[in-house]
Amino acid sequence: MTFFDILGGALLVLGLGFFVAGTVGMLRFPDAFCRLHALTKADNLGLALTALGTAVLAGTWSAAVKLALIWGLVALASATSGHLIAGHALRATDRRDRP
Amino acid sequence: MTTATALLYGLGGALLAGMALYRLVTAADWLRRIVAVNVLAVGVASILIATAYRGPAAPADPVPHAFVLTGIVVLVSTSAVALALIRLLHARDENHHDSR
Amino acid sequence: MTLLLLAVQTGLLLALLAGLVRVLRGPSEADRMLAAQLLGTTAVALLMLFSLTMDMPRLLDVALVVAILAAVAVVSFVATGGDRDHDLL
Amino acid sequence: MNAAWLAFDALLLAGILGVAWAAMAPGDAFRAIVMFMVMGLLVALAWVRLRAPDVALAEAAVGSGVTGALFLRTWHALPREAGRASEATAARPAAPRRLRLAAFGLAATLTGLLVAALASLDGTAPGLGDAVAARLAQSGVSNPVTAVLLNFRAYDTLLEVVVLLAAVVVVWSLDARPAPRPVPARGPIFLGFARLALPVTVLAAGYLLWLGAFAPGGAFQAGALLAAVGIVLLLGGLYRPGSGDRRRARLAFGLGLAGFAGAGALTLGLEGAMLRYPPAAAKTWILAIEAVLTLSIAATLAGLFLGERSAPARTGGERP
Amino acid sequence: MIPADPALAQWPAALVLGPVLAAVAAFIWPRAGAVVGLGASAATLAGALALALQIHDSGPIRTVPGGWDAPLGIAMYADGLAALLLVMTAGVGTAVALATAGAGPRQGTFFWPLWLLLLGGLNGLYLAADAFNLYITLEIVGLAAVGLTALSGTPESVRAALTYLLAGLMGSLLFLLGVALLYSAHGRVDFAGLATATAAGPAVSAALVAMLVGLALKTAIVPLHVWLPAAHANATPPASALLSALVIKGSLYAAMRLWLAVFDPAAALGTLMGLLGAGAIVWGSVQALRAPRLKLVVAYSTLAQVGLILLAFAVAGDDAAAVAWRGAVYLMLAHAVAKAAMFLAVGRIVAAVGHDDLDRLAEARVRPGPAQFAFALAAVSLIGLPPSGGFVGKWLLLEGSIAAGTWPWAAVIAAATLLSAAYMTRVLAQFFRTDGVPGGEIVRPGWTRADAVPLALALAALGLGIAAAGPLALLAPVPASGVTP
Repeated sequence: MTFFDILGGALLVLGLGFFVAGTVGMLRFPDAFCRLHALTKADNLGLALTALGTAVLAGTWSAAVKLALIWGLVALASATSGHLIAGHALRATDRRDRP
Repeated sequence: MTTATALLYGLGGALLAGMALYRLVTAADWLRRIVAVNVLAVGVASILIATAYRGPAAPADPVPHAFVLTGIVVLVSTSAVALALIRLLHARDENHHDSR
Repeated sequence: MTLLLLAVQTGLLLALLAGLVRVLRGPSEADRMLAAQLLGTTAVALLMLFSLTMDMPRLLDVALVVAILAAVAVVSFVATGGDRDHDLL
Repeated sequence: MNAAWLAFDALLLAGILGVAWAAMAPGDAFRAIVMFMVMGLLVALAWVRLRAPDVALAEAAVGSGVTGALFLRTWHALPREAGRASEATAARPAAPRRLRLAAFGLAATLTGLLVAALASLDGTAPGLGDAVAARLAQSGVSNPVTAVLLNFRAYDTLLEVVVLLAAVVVVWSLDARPAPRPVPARGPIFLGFARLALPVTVLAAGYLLWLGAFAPGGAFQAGALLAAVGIVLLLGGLYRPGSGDRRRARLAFGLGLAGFAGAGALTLGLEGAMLRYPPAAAKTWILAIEAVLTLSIAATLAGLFLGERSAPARTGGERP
Repeated sequence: MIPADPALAQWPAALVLGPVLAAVAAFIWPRAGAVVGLGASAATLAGALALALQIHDSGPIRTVPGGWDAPLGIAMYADGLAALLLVMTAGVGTAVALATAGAGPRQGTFFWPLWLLLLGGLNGLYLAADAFNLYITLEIVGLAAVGLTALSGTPESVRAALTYLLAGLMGSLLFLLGVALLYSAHGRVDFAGLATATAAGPAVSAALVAMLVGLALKTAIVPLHVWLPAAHANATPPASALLSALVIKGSLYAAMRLWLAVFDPAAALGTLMGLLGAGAIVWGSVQALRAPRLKLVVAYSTLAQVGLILLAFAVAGDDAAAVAWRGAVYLMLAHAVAKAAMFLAVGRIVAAVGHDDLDRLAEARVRPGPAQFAFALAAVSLIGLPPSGGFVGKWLLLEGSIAAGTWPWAAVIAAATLLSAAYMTRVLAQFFRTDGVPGGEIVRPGWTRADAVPLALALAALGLGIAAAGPLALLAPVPASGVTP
């Protein structure tokens, strides 16, 4: 067990924790807005930690670059869709309130 | 099926195929039937890919992989046609109602 | 070490499967789509771990494609209104 | 360790079975579609587990991505009440008990047959893996799946492209009139996303195409990614097909098959066998065919998505 | 096994590539569709005839496109059986294409690429010597056929096309399942290798069942026929002609090929196929006797005719089976030509009368004599009266079943003849009845060019009986030898 093994393992476990927290939030929170809140944080951080842990354990630059790219894409999509889904849910609520 | 992993996924494929056949016969709407056909295809693919598996260390047999790749493209083509027909069918029905 | 990775991997899969409950329950379309997005991200994380546990670094390419497609799918859905108020084309 | 993997695989498989069942279950159609897309995701993971990353890529891109988009497009076109089976989409009312029993019998027979067949296999059939490996050096590429698809069994792939063209011909034959409906402009968030993500996707498609020669990837996966770009462009109103574009679209659909079949005819004349490449230039032939195929597949998948026009636009002028 | 003459080896591949390239051209340049379509159909016919002559003189041709031999590569195999069906497809198709050339612009735009794709797909299917290759050709044929079904654009045809697509898709997936099982059992899918592979177990049996059921769905073998009547009765006349004359034969041929060349089915399974055939004869005929519309009668008669062909599967014993198989193939040929003639004639009748309601035909003021005549001639072949092609086919089938000592099948063949005579007479009687015409005189339109094609096809169906020696010579070695690619 090298230092990098321990670091990588710890990062991955931490990442898993965020994913679990995100899932629990998505299941328990009462409405779409709260869930959105839980989700955007959890999956961004969770994936970031997982990517970091994987990069540490893989130990190659090409893997690290790819992992960074993947995380960037997911973060961008998550931010965008977060905004858009919120708007969508808002419109849906509006419609329901109208007679 | 030489490995437990292959057998597991192969049997999963058999179950998927059976489930899909059941839903295909009993489904009440067209959309669900197209989904069922796609599930049936996944069942068949599962058997092929499981056949190709040679254990965690050896590379798998590429020929069944090529079969499944071809099958996926064929299936998306056919599904697209089916869905276009469903849309057209609905559009015709709607016009029919409008003109009444 | 490998056992730890396997445990994390199994934990991720369990989280993914648990998230399915939200897709199942909804109730709104936004809820389902949101849940699907989380599932997509979890699958990307799983693929990253696979690249280690199966010792196939090329799996990161698969993860990249899944990430792109998940992004495109969710954004396309919400960009079109996600409901039938707007016609698609 | 093995037991841990087996447990993981069993869990994944259970997930696939459950999601598949939910995707086919009666009820909300949107839920079924999302479930179907999630199933594609899980199935891609399963293919990775079985060391089939090429197939996993195709499943994620085509099986889940493009097919899911097609389903969503159809869901959009159906009426609001079609969450459940509407009159228009219903093939028939809910299945009576006798039919369900018969269906169960059929399904059980099929599964039983398959289980018996799979259990009887003892692994004596070696498959063609060794044959592929032995000739891989002569194929021009080093990814065995690409070698099978574009060299050893290229005739199958040629016919597969024929299927793709047949599909787009049929979809376009269903209604040939152009849609006059304007596409609403999208907001700045969407445009910002598009500006960043689309170029990355195009690059990724090129990367996959190049990768296919020696690692998982290839024309179909790259084509599907490019098709995703096209679909976002269409959805966002960033690209609005005009009436003159129909001709160009047909050209793009036909190009891949024309190129592939043309290569077949050329090799038939030059080498005396359809798609037998000159040994020294096999790689060049394969890459050239794949490049044309990628563009054409992308156009065709987007064309399948666009398809015939939505009903109100088509019939608006005809109502009494 | 690669023939010494390279020019010879190019024929099979060219017969697939040619129509496919023409389809692309017809799709990209719709205005040139008719020219390209007719030209390619005629060229394919010429190529198929040349191939048939080659095979007649020098035996079957086996080629390996790509230059990689099976099992890694894909082999194409052309024997007399394949050549006969290639000629049949190109011939009937060219005739139907001629009849379509004058149709409206909308149909023209998409008819030509669809027909050419169908032609290329069927050619590939007949030449396939590899189970997976066969699967893809089945898909091409299926999609093109669905497109042709929906071409008329009526709501009924769209619904029929959707049902047809789903049935076909399920059929081809079952077929693919069989291919997967074959690969997992034998590690190869080329026919030659599968035929010699010894290990037969549950996997191979399951593969046989899955493939046969899948193909039965696509061939509309009773009780898996529910999609057929609506599809064939609601398409445009040329599309109906192609669907019933050719498309059905594709999957039937595939089943025949697998049965003869790949599997070694138990005799009991053959008997089961024969029973299914007998059931199809009865069901199809009874429905044809009760159908309210002319097109439905013709569509249901397809079910009965396919049932008749199925009887060949039940005839055991090498020599007897060889005779019965030749009869079955000849019946396929005769049915293709006669049924195409019949659907085109019905199209002419509907165009003249305005409907195809059988009960109101006797009241029709307009009597399209030439089309009715063509219909009657085609009916002669379908019933199997001498000297038609249908008669030759039935005779051979009868001879085979008597040689095998299976008298019940001979009785079924006789019953099939009586039943087909009954439902055809029901139609023909309406043509001649004039007592229902309410007052006024009867209009008898004269000959037009459009009547030429159905009439020529109907005459060809008769001619097949007179000139049977040539085609039968091609079939001489079926199946005793040379059938294994």
